Amino acid sequence: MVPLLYFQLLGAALFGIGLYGALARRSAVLIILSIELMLNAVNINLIAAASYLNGIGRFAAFDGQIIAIFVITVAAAEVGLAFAIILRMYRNRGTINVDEINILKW
Amino acid sequence: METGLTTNLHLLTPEFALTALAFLVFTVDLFLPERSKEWLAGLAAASLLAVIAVALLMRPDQSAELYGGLMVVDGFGLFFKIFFCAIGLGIIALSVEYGRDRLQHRGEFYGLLLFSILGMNLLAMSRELLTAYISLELLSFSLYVLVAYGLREARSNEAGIKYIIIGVLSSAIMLYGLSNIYAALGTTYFTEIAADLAAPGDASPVLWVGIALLVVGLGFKLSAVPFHMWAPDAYEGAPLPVTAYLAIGSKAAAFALTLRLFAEAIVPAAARWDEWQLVIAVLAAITMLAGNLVALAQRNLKRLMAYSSIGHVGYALAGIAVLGSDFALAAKGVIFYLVVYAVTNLVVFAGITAYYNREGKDNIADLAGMADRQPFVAAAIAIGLFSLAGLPIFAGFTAKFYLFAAVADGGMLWLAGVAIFTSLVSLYYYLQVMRQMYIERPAHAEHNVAAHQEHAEHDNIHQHAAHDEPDPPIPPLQRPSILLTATMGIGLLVVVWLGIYPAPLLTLIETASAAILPLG
Amino acid sequence: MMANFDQVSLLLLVLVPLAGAVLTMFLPKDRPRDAWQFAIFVAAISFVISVVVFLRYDYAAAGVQFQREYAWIGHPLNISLHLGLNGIGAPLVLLNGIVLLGAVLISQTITRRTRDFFVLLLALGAGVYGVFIVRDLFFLFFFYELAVLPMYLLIGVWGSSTDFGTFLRTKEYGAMKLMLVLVAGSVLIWIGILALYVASSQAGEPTFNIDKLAQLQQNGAVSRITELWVFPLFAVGFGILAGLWPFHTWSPDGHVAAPTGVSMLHAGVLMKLGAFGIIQVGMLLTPQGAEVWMPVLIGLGTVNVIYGAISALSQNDLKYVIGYSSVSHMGYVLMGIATLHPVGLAGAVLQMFSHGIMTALMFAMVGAIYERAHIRDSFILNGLIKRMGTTTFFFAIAGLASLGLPGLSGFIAEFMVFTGAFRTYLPLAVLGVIGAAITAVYILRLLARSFFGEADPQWEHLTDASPVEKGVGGAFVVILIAVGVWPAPLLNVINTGVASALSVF
Amino acid sequence: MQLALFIIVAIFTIGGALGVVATRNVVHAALFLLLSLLGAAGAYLLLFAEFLALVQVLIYGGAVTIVVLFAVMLTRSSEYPRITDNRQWPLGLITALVLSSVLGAAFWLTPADADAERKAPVFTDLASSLFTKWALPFEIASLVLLVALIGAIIIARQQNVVVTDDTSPEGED
Amino acid sequence: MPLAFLIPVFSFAACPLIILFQRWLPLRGAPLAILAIAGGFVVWILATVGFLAASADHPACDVSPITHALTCHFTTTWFDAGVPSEIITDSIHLNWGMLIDPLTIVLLGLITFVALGVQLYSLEYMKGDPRFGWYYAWQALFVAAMLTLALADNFLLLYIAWELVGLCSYLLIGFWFENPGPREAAKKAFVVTRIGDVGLLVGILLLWVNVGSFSMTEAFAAAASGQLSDGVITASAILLLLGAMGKSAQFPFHVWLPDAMEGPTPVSALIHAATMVIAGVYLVARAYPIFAASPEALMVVASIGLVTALGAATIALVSTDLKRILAYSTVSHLGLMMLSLGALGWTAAVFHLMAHGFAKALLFLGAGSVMHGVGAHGDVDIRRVGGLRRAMPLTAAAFSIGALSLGGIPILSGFWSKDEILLAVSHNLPVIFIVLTMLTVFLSALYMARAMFVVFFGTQGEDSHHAHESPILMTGVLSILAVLAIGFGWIAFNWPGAFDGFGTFVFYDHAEGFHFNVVLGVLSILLAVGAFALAWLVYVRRTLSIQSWRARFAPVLRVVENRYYVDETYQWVIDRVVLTVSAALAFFDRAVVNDVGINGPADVVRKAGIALRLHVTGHVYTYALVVALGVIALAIFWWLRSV
Repeated sequence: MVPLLYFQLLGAALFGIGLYGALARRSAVLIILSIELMLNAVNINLIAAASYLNGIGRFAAFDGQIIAIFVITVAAAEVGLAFAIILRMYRNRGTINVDEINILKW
Repeated sequence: METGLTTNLHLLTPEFALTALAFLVFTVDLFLPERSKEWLAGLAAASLLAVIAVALLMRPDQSAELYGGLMVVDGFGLFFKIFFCAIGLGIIALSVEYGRDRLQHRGEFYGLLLFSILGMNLLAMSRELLTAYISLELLSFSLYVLVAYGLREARSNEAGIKYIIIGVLSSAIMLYGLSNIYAALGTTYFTEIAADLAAPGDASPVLWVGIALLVVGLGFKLSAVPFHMWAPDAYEGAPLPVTAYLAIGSKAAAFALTLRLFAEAIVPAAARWDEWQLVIAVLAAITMLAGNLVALAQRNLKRLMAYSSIGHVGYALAGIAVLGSDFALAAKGVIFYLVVYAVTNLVVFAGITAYYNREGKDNIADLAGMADRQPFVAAAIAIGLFSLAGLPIFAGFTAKFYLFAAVADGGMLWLAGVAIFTSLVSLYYYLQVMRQMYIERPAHAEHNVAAHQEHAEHDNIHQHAAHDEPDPPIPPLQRPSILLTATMGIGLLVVVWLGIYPAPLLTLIETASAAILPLG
Repeated sequence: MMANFDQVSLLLLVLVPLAGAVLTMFLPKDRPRDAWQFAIFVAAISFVISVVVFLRYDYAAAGVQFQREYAWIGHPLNISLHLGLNGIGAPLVLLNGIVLLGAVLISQTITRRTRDFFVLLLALGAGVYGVFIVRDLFFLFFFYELAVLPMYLLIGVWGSSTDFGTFLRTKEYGAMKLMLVLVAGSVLIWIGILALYVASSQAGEPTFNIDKLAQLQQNGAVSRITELWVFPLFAVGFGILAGLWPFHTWSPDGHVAAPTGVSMLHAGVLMKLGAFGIIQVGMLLTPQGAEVWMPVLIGLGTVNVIYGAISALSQNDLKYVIGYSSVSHMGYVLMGIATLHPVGLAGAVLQMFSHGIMTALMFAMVGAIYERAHIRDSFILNGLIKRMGTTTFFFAIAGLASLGLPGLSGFIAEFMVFTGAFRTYLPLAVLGVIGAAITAVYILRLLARSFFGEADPQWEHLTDASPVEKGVGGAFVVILIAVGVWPAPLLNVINTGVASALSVF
Repeated sequence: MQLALFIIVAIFTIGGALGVVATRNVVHAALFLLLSLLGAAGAYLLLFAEFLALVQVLIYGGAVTIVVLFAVMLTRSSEYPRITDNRQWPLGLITALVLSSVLGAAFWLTPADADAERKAPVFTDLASSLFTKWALPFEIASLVLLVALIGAIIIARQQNVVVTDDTSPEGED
Repeated sequence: MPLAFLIPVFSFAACPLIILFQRWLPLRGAPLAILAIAGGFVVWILATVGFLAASADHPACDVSPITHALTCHFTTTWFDAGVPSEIITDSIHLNWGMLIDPLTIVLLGLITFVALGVQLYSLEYMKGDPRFGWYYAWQALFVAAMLTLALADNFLLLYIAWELVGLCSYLLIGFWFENPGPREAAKKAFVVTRIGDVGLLVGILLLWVNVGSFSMTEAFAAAASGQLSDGVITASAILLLLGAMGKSAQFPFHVWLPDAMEGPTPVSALIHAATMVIAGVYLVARAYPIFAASPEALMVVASIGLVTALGAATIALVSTDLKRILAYSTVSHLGLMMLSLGALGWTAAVFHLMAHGFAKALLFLGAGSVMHGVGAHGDVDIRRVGGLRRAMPLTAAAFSIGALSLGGIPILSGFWSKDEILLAVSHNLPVIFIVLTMLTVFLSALYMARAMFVVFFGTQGEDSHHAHESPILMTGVLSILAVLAIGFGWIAFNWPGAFDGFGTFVFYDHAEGFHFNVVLGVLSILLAVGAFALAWLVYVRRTLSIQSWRARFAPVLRVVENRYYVDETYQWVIDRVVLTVSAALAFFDRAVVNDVGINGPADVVRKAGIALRLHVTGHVYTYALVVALGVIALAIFWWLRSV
């Protein structure tokens, strides 16, 4: 019997790892990938709650799963748009290293 | 749940219309030759006017739920709808000349603008977290694109990258918060959240953390410190009209969401649970402080305006912090402040755009001698800045006074004190801009002055009065475009009018805030 | 007809210069003389109104007169444009009418961006009128800030920098400092106002109305603790504008950098706003705090007197001498206020009036000299009386008034301040009298050094005051003497104001 | 049994994620991401959310990973193996650890609901919920996708651009 | 008698009229001033007649319970300051008022008479001066203020007039302001007297605090009735004395008076000999009820008077400038008056005030005549003129009468008044006082004799070859004054049937008839005559040489010739202390109060901004990190607060 907590902890861990990636990586692409991990953590959280708690209290109709669908959609769109901008950056400046993307500062 | 799905969809007419018109813009764009793209601006403006017209026909004193409570059409939403559309009109006015000279894909530009306004409108009506989130994303996505719209400019690309990375990160955090709230309560409806919060019983840590994460997401959108760091970069890098849009529109939309979220989800539980007030107050305080202090050290005008807007966000947040005590007063204060802030900033940005269109420069030092070269624009910027600094007879003074009185009345006099002090700080950097425009002379006029000073050198003490100096010839700039002049002119009238007689607007705001007045 | 006029007179007092400022904006840009003449027209109207208002103020009836209330923002802030004039405001309204007209006339020498100059100057005048005639804290603050607002540009654009050899005091610095320090003062005021509003709100009658707040205070709605910390906010906040030590340094630098007309108006009238605020807001609304803090205030006032006078002693620049002398003289005003004594307070108000005229006259005359000699160093200027006899005469009269010569207005005022202070804080009063003696030293030194004596050939080209300057100077001299000889008309009005101001204690 | 499956899924998910944030090679990172996403899909299956698992595999595993790989190739970032971590990675590590501990602790400390047991949704219910109750967000989401699409096209479209690298005139002060 | 207020009003009116219309008036308006003062003189006569005829049943008059002299009082409201509130009851009600008593009467007479003479005299003396009109304007203003001073019935009015005469003194000393001498002297006069005035004002206010009124009579009544504590009485007396010392050039405030001789000589005669400088003595005399209530204060008055009298006499003896000799002589005699007041010799002091006033005016005008005659406009070095009696017989005669009178030669007025003083001193003060007073009397006669003999007798001086007698207007004035210098003293006697003597008219507390102490009288006659004889031997006959004396006392002489270094001390204090402090304070103001106190916080804020902006590093991962930290902070804070 796997309790809900395990899934939630899995989500939290995934979120943390994603966050680490977002904080530590140098490549803009990898940062975006890391954030995708965080979004996955959200999904796990949502789906787990929906699955375990449906019918209890206000939980109804597996809304969590529906929300997860939206999250996935938006995440995909985000990836697409982010990569478009990164690509433009690469064409203009020849780099996607966020260390070098710092004309704008202070 | 399914009842009422189709019964009152007509209430969403403005949104449907806006969607359709946005598509129309995209479509027309395909057929218009490059030199005629300005028509799209007209089309977009006409769309916004139409939406305003439709919205004006609707009853602000009634409230109707749509889609089983995902959305509500009420006075608050209507007010903000009109407000956002008006902002959109202003931004279009700012964009026409700038876009013609400096942007590609103007058709899509206006289309995206309309979509983002649609997102804002929906945001103001949302009553449920997911809907709010998706609306917010509609706005954000448009903004990501618009910020990066200066395709050939390295600064614009960089702004886009930073904006989207931090934006996506924040949305991930916000979604996690949403998931936590869902996991704790099983619902994402504002009113149900409020009901659960107010209900007696042990609070679960998951919920608190969830709400905290949600606030972080809002904080990003509001650019509240410490979630503000993208803002200066995005403002500086973005094309000028987009900067203005970020400063005005995106902030206003985020506050609309914040107001409704707090009003409907959190304030009703304030009696049982009020520590959020302190959290928001602290956020507000550090936002004002950081924004205004860092602004002191800026040399780029757009960046300065970014930090300045962060400071202003701090003031408005202070109003949010006291929503729990006298809701009507605080909400009115915040909304009034937002309107005034928007109008004033529009004037300032119109001025900056007018100058940029001619000179192509946006550093503060580049404004030197502006008062001689574009007197009206300089005056408009000056009045705008005075208003932002909170000096009478301009709207900024009245709005700040109203808001800070509300903050003080809400039991946070210390916060009002910090706000007032940081207003003083802000005056310093606004005056620096003023100094460049009115007192300093442009670099190429400098040698005349230097020669004059040398001439006076033989006295052991000499004073060089302004009136002694022969005016070095400074070529006046070509007049700003009519659209910009009109924007500034109308904006200034509003700024002065609101500064002298804000009562009518306050009546409107009264209606808007009454719609979200928590009953509890 | 006059009764009807009374209904609107106060409103007109603000609206006339404000409308004048707006209309001036639409004058043609390239005709500076038109702008000047129009500004004279506006200032003259407002002067006439101020005289009429002063004369129509019925001191026998006392209290707040010509009251009108225009609703502005409703519940819960309950702000209304509540106009009303009391015995303290009335002479100051008159003062502003006089000095504004004088300043506009003197500003004939402004040739650069003349139109903009008068727009700002008239706006400044409107703000000052406003402060003196409103009975609502919001609007008091509104007009207070309005009066500060134009200063930056007025000094920055039309001012002058001073080179001390070892360091430079630029007009930009002067303007910025003046603006920031004054607004820093208004930060404190603002907080104080909000604190009072909160108190009234907690008492169930949220209001910004001064009279209602005073009533609430009398009913005990404001706690003693609140008053204890709010009064210093008002005292320092308004005090900054009144040149309170150690926040006075904006005053010499600012006044020196400012163009003549602005110096006149600012030193002559604006500094009085601060003192007026302390009386009208600080003392009236937080009397318990005032009573506790007054020893400190009178101490600082005394420091002002002595410190300003001694600092003036070693200044070489004519305008700096006047600047520090203003600091010193405003010290008397602060002392008089802090006595909380009818005579001392009346003396303070009279000193405001007297100092306003006197310092405006001095700035006008120094401006006339600077206009011609392009220098203000008292070591380089000499024998001015030869070429600029009338200017010297007027300056000397103003100087004598400032050193407290009987027969001129300054004496009566200082004397009354001393009287009040003797009753309450005797040792400090003695110091104040000594300060007056020091004033004599620097004024006489200045007169001897720069005005009397044999003129250098380099000053052969100087010409005496223009007819306009003579007219303004002569009028001011007449006022100085008239008030000095027969102060009763002013004092009758002031006494009633002072009596009501002290009735809360 | 369930637990074992969960552990496997967790190892996939976490391991993949660690791979994404640890590898020096961008292409590898993309593949690790795929691994992690598939692990997550496995977790969805364990939660009886088959539809979500499907969506996850199709959209993420397919579309997103492919987009990533395109991006990697177009930006030739695979040629930069040195692109690994920036200087603040230790701080990032601590921060991430603390944050996930806080999140985890919040779950840990929240009392579990005794009735909690996994339930499987009925597909049709899910669908009808999506298109009735959630119709509005659905419509808005479509607009979001549209905006992303248009934006991506505008921004990424190849042009003969002259880059004005107007390096910030801010100066190095 | 109520018309007495007209006495100053004429002159007050004349001043602005002359200033404004001098360009169009004949003689630049001088006749206006003279007419005004002549009018004042006429009114004075009328008022005096009225006063002499009045008695205690006159509605405005009463016999003062303190001075026991007939005192008349006329007031009108000037202004009110402050309205009493319920808690604080005091306010001030100010009057323009006249207090007419014998002291006022005689003083008004002196002022109007001498002023009239001086103004007539000035017609000639100042002829051709480019600022002739201004001269008369200031003269008129001065006279008006001086008369007001004498008439004032309250301290405030007195103070006002007091300051105004100071102003006129300033203007008239510095009349030739082109030259540095007059300019500096004027400034010095104003500033030094102003220092004394601080004391005066403080004293007045101190009285007000304790009496509650500025009225003199009320103050006196309070002092006499013991309503005031001794401390207050002494303090206010000393403070009033400070003012008196400044005006009457008492040590250590005497330094301005000799310098004031830079002004036109008629000014010296009027202001710095006969009228303004006696204001201090007048003040002490007027406020005598206060002084009388405090023996300590009286002792101080006497001591100051004595020190001044003796010191100034010694300096006068060694000065070489004619006007300076006269100036120090004035200082010395003012000291004698003070001494007399301190010795309860009130009548003697007033009497000497009058006698000295006429005589000294005469001497100054005589000196002016000399200067006019030899064509000097600044200093007259007595070593360079001499034997003028042939060229200027009338002047010589007049001057000699004045000198003899002040020197204390019997039957001339100075003798009688001085004698009264000696009497008072010997009666009421320790013996050292009378000894030193005698010495002063001797010195006084000696320097007068020296000046008289050197200038008019003896050998022809190098500057006096072209000397000529002054015009009739000047000599006429001299003659009239000379008559007074001779005869004024005689009013001290008891003239049976006509007049009971000065002491029965002008007195404090009790009338006293004429009395004469034979011992003192003989002693003073011997001293005076001896002094004149000595001077005659030394300066005219030259049978006695003073060279050996000069050599023997060279160090002392140097000290005296340098006027005891008082001026140097002042100069040092001003240069080294005041100006240094002032410069230091100005620097402190700029560098500390402004640059640190005001700029400092602003700089801190600005620097904070500059430092803070570095947090926006430009690296997106920093932004993300800060967001994450914010998340943690917010989450933990929120959580902890909620538990």
